[in-house]
Amino acid sequence: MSDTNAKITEEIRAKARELLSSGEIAAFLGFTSGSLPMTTRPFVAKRPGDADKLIWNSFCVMNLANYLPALLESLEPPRGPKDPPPAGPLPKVGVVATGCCSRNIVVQMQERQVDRSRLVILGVSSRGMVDRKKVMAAAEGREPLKVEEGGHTLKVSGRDYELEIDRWSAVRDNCLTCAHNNPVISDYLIGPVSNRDVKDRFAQIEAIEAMPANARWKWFTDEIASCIRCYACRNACPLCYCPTCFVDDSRPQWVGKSTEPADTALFHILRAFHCAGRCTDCGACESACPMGIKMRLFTRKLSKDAFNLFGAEAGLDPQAQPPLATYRPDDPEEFLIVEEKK
Amino acid sequence: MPDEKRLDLGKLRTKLKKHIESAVPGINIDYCLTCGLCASGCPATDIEGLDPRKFLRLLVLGQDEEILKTNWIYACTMCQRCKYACPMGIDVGRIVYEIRGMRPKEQRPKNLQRSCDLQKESNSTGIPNEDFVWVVGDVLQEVRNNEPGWANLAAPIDKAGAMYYLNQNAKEPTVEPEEMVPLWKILGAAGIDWTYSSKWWDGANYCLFTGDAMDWEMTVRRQAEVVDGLGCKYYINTE
Amino acid sequence: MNPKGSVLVVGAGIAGVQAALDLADGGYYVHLVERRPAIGGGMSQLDKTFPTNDCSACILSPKLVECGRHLNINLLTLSELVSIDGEPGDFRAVVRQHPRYVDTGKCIACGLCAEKCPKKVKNEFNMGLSERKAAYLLYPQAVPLKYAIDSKNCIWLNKPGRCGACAKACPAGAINFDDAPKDHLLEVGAVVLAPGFSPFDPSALDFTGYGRVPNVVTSMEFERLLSPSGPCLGHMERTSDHKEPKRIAWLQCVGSRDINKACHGYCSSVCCMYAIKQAVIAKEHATGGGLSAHIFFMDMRTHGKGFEGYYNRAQTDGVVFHRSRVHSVIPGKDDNLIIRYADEHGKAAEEEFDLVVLSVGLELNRNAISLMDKLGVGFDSDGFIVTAPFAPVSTNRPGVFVCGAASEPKDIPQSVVEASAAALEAERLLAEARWSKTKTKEFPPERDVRPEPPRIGVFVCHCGINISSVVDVKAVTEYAKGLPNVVFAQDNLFTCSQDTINQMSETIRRERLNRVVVASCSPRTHEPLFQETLREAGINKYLFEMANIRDQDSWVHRDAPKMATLKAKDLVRMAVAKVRGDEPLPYNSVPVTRAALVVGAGVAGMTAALSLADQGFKVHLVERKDRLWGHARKFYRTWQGDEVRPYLEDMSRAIESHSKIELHLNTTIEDASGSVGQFKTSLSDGSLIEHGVAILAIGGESFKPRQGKWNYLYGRNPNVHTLLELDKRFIEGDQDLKGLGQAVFIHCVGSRVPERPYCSRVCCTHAIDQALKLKELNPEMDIFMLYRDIRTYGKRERLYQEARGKGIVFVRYDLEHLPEVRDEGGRLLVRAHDPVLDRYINLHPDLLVLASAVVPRDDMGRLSKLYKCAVGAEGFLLEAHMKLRPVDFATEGVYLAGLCHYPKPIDETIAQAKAAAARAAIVLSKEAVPAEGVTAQVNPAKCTGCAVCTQVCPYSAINIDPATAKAVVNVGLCKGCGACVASCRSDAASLKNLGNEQIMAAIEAATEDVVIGPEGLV
Amino acid sequence: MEDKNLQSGTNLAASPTANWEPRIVAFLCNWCSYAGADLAGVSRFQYPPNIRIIRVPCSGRVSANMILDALKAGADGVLVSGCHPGDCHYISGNLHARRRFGLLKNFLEFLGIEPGRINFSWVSASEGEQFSEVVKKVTGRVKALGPTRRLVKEIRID
Amino acid sequence: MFYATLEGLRRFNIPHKFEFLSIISLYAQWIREGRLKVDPSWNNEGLKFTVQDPCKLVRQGLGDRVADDLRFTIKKVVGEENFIEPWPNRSNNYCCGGGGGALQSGFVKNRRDYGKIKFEQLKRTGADVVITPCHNCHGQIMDICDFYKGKWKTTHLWNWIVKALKR
Repeated sequence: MSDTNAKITEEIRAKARELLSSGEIAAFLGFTSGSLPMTTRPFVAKRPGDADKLIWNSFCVMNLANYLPALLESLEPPRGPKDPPPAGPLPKVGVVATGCCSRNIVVQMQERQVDRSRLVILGVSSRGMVDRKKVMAAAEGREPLKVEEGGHTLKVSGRDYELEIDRWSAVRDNCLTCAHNNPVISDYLIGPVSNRDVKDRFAQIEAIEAMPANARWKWFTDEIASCIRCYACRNACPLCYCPTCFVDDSRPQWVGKSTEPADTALFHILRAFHCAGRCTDCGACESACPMGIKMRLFTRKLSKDAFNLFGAEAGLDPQAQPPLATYRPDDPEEFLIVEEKK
Repeated sequence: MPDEKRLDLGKLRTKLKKHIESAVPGINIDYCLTCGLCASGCPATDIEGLDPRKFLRLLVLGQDEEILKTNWIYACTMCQRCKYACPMGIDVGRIVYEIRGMRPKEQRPKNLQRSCDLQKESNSTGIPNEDFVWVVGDVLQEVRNNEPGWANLAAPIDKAGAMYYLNQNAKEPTVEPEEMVPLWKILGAAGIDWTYSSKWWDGANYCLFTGDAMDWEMTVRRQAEVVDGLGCKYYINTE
Repeated sequence: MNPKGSVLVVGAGIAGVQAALDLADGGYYVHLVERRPAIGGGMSQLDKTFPTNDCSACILSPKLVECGRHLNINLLTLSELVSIDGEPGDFRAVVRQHPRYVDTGKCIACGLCAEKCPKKVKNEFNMGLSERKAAYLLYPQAVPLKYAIDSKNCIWLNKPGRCGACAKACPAGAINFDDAPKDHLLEVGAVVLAPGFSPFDPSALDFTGYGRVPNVVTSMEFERLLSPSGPCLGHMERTSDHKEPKRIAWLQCVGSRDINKACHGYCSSVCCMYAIKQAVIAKEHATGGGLSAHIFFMDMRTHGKGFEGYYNRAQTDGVVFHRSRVHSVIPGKDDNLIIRYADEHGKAAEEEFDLVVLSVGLELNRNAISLMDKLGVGFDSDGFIVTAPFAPVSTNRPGVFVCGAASEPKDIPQSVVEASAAALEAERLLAEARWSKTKTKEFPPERDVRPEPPRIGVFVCHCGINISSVVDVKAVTEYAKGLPNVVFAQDNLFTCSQDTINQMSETIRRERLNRVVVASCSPRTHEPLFQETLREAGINKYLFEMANIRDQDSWVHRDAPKMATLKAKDLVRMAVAKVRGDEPLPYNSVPVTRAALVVGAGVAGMTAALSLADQGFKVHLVERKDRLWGHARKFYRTWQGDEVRPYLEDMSRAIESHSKIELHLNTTIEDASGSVGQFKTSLSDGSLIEHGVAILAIGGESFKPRQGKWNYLYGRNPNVHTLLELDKRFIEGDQDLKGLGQAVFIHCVGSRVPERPYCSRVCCTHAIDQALKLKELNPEMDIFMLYRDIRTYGKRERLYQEARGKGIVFVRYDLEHLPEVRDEGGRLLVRAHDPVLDRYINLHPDLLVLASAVVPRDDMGRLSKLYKCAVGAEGFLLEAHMKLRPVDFATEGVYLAGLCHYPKPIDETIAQAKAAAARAAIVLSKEAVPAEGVTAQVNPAKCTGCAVCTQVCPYSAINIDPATAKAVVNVGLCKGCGACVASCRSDAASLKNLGNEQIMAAIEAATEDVVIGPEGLV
Repeated sequence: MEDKNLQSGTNLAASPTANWEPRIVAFLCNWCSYAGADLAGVSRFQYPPNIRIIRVPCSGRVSANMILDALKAGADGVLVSGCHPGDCHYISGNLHARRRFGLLKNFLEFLGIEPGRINFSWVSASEGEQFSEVVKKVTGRVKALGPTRRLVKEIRID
Repeated sequence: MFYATLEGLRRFNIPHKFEFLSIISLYAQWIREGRLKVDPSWNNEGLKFTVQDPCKLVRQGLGDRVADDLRFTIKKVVGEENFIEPWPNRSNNYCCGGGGGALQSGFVKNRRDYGKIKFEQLKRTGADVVITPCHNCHGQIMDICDFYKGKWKTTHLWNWIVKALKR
């Protein structure tokens, strides 16, 4: 456990214990260690004592914002759909939030899914989370039993091997190109402020754009060919909170349920399109995908266009309107037939 | 660059404009919109630094001495092309005529004034009337003798009772008498009963151009008396 | 006497049509008389309109179609008023309808008569630049869409028995050569005259070269050259050799402000703006290499709302403005034209153009002159109908009103305002007879079809041979029979003719159909007609779809009959798929509280209040100050010379004594809620008012140039006044004004400047009127006016000419040569620059008057937000449509008038206030107002409350219910545009009868027969 | 029923683009482009018979789902046409749609859908000829691309 | 100068029993009446003619009517196809710069600057002969033709009438 992680873990635990015992919050949402190496689990601490289970390391890849709405609702007294909203202040919740997680909270605020006054946000600036699959690749398939974090290294040890790899080479793709490491909103700031500036954030996308159309189509179909339609990506994403997702809908049935290539393609296209201008590139979908599909590139392309065409970046300002919910008189029109020929 | 001489219009004195307005009722100089139409249509634009619009503007802003002094009034030929299309129908030519008339005779262009003075005596080139009669006779004789078919060409002078009276520009008998012949032939061919007059026969009228109303009136009155004296029914103004 | 509830409107240009619609919607039966075979007047000939660059057809046709189909408008085309007598409330008018020689009941506008007609004639709609036949349709989107035969040129009508090609060709047998003139005796309560204008004919002005030199056209001709329905289909060719012009010159004031050969001393108000518009649009039309546009003018008069911005944009777009009028246009090489002009410093220059457009002015419509004698209506020396002071739409004959260009040259927004004002005057006269002459349609009770399985009837139309000449209608009908749920299919020769309509109604009842598809022409023109047929057959009108197999199939695929038939089958299949999902929709309506709220008691507010109260409607007049009159209190007299104060006194007496007006002084608006018909407004005096409509007449303020570039020592030297401060001295009859030696006025103080880029429209006229008043007091006084453009538009030009005539000197300045004002020992020194002589001049005025801007009131934003109305860029209220809805807001039921809309003189404020009252009366005169049937609906189970829909809805018709945190639709406000449906990720929002399932069904049907190759996804 | 292949879309025998006729689904806004299509009819501007027009109240009503559904159903090309910015009958419908279409077209082409499959245009009520030009242009481009392969759901092999 | 006498009689209301005419109107009248027979066939190699509408005769005198008579006569004399219309023309014509005493006033540079426009106008017609039915126009146009190196001959109308005269 690198010392910075330890210090942060300690501070989180202390803060959580303090907030829980003072009764300011009814629950604290953070991470606890997972059952396998390099994994963590979202964890809700309800009693001051539970705070000791909270941990902080380079594997906190899930986006805690995804669990906030359900957690907040679970603390409210039960009421029917027709009953009036309960009177008086509702119980508050504490949550640990990195840069992308805090931006997702802002998106949830914009979309009225979460009430800011019921949150106590512990901002932690992320040093870039590690991608388990990259470490496994470095270990050339040998199963890692234990992984310890040094300052800038990862000590991986398996049954009959031990190797040390540079931490930065195993960091997830999205964290490599992250421009908002520090939380955009928070009540308390924990740990050092990071100032990684990043050049050509959309390099990956530009690489694909440079490929000829047929090659791009082959890349896309190959990428989603292995999709088993388990919807882990959808369930890990804080933006997907529709009661009936368009995939599950039968009236109208936009997309078939089978893994027929067209249906799968349509699922991925529409899921990504629904995140246009809202996705904070937190990488939870890719981390959750059992088949290792790089679907983050789809949303990344949309974020690039939303930024270049409309100057919009998701979740930076609670008052801002999402790009597809507003317009400017001088929005670009290159997509028009007439325009194209110029 | 605006010339440094600043116009002080603390008290707007437009004596000259008032004078012209009384002399020419309905000239409505003030109606000028400074729209520049006259300046666009006038060949005298940008000569002597003036054009019809600036000329009117000087009047309206009371710059009387500059108007009285400028030689632009002689660049403008009083052709009234400006009045023809001006939205307010302002006759700049008529104003130029008034200003020309206000110039003392000795300050008027020498040659022009002399032509008018000669005109008032007999004709604008000053040749004696007898010479005119003689030249006509001489040229007529020559044509009768040398040009076949024109033996009985006529160029009557002072023929009382003729139907048409014809005036004659003084330049031709003086400088190029043969230029008179073609019109005689035409009148002859058409069998027209016409006559010159030996007195006040000159068709030109430089007294109009000097701006001197009295001289102009006198020359026209003399011609009218001559034509009525001869009893002609029509007075033809030559080319 | 009991007044008659009907009105005669003479002339069906935009003014006549607007007056007719307002009157008919307001409860009066209208006889609309139009000389030409179709309505639309001058505006229908325009390509685009300023300042919005809307295409004229797009914004005009909906109003014409509505007018052509209106139950309470009796449209009499090819007609003219023969005689009229009687007195207000009870006129007897004789209208002669000239023969059309085409039976409008039968004609289906297929155009075969014109195709076959051999006689070619100059097309006057296209200003003679193209030809039409003796049998003709005035213009492609004409209303009524019926052909006519021009008796002057028709061969048969001149020599019976010869030709008759049209009669042979007409599939509907509509040609009737024995058609004769018919006289109609109409009993009406009031008359509204809207005969419109005729463009000035410049043939008499030989120096313009018009009619003598090629490629010199009038602006109206150029408008046709630009128009897509014009002679060259919008490709902007010049008349001599049809080449695309590269350099065009516009000459302004041709036939206006010209007392020499044109004998029109007035300004025609619109030519500067339409010249700029034509230049901008022509530049858009130019293909490669662009277009060089030059405008030669003397004063650039862009004095309307949005006009100055339009002028500035044109300059940045590269339109070249030459401040010099042009003497002559002379021909150059190969049909080009040479223009010699002197710039302002007197330098002469010559430029060659390949087209010259003469911006001709406006005259009273030549045909209207005889009309005026019949009515005994006076007209002035300029030939325009005379109106009374403070009554801009009343003529000298009681009961006869006038609107549009006939009383003074004016632009379309002002004509539309006057049209509504004229409607108001008629309504005020005939208030008791409202709804007495109007007809209402009765429909049988509706059968509930929901429990029934779909029983679809398909009616496929031949449209004479328009469809059947290309599409195998029989095969399509046969095919339709085979479609699921289709229980009846039949083809008809003319589905829209009266007999087939009745037959269809019969079939629906006999076959117990509960959904109908008609495969024929465009739903845009015929859907309302067939929907009414469904209502007459006792089923809900929304259970109906159309397949457009004429305009979008047979007419456009003439040489591919097989593919066109296949397409027709697909279109029918798509319509059936869509109609299957249709459900009956309620005919929503909103109850109306029969009271009005008027905010602001200036001239606009008082006029609007009186206009409504005189018709018996309850009015709440709210004024923040403790007295009436508003801004006009400070005014001395109108430009026509009538003192304002007496008029204000009469009006306030009428208000204070009016039983229907409840006055709330010292009161402001705290909060407002609701929508058209049921507004609730709480006032600062604690009272809560329920009202159906609201008129915002908040007024404006005069700009006080306390500091900055426009100060000119205002507030620091006692002899420096604003216009209103000088008016105050006039009102008080201040005698020492007589002793002034010299007075100087400075125009555009604070207007037309970067921080306030608009023209305040009123100050030129006001300043010149004051200068004339000073000359009245002391004819020897020197008066100088320092101006940028004198904008005494319309008949106000007479004042400008009178002022010049009295020796008042006008000196132009621009932003680079601002006048400087200094105080030299108490005496004012003004340094100006005369551009003509290019010399500086010193003035020593005893009085300096600043014509300062009119600015919006600062709390305008707050008030407009309360009623969900918008504020424009320059801080004035933003109306629904600058051109055709100048007194409405986008939000229904809220109207505006006066300075809060834009600076305007008193007579235009009065007209706009009456217009707002007329528009409001349409709502107030009804128990309930119909609301849109096809509206959005939200499935709460699927709604996440993310509120994206509320942000995209342009009418704030969908909001989050605080109790359930779900979106809810306000049916009264929803217009059915579907923006919320498309933006909703969770398919919670849907559009009735246009939901996602139905769209998918249509897509499915559209691609059903497409066979996918075996390779599938490659 | 006539021979299915000849009468309907893809003709299997011949090479894909020989006399194969593409099927194009068009969403036209009622107030401007649909009216422009009508004017093209009134003025008899001919254009290829491949488009199937679905009338929508506003271009703002057309969602990404509908365009993708058309491709899935086998449309070889999609055209969406609405009012010019500023002309929209519902004030801002086309302005919101403009952003949605911009993102969608870039995204689909990023994924490899051939440019020209989906097309967007603004056509006003008085631009009859322009409408026919747009249809000719779209039909030509789709014909050049050949029958749709990508994203089409190929369950219905008859 | 036509205008001088016409306006003089009017302005000073000088009593006179005669009717004041221009020879130009009479040419046309006599040709129409057949008293003056002219035949343009002499102009077989197509000599091109144009005309100067004198201000004092046309704009300030009898207006477009006399300008039309002038053209009628010239066309009858030189052949319709050999006449080229100058622009501007008739009552709207440019002044040649000779009238108003300009020839006599001695401001030669001004007069020639003034005449530049007239020279351009006449040059544009490309005519070989400019007919000037007025002495001042004749003097001025001949001068500017030399000064600005024009290629046309400047003549009165009567020379050509005589040329085309049929006895």
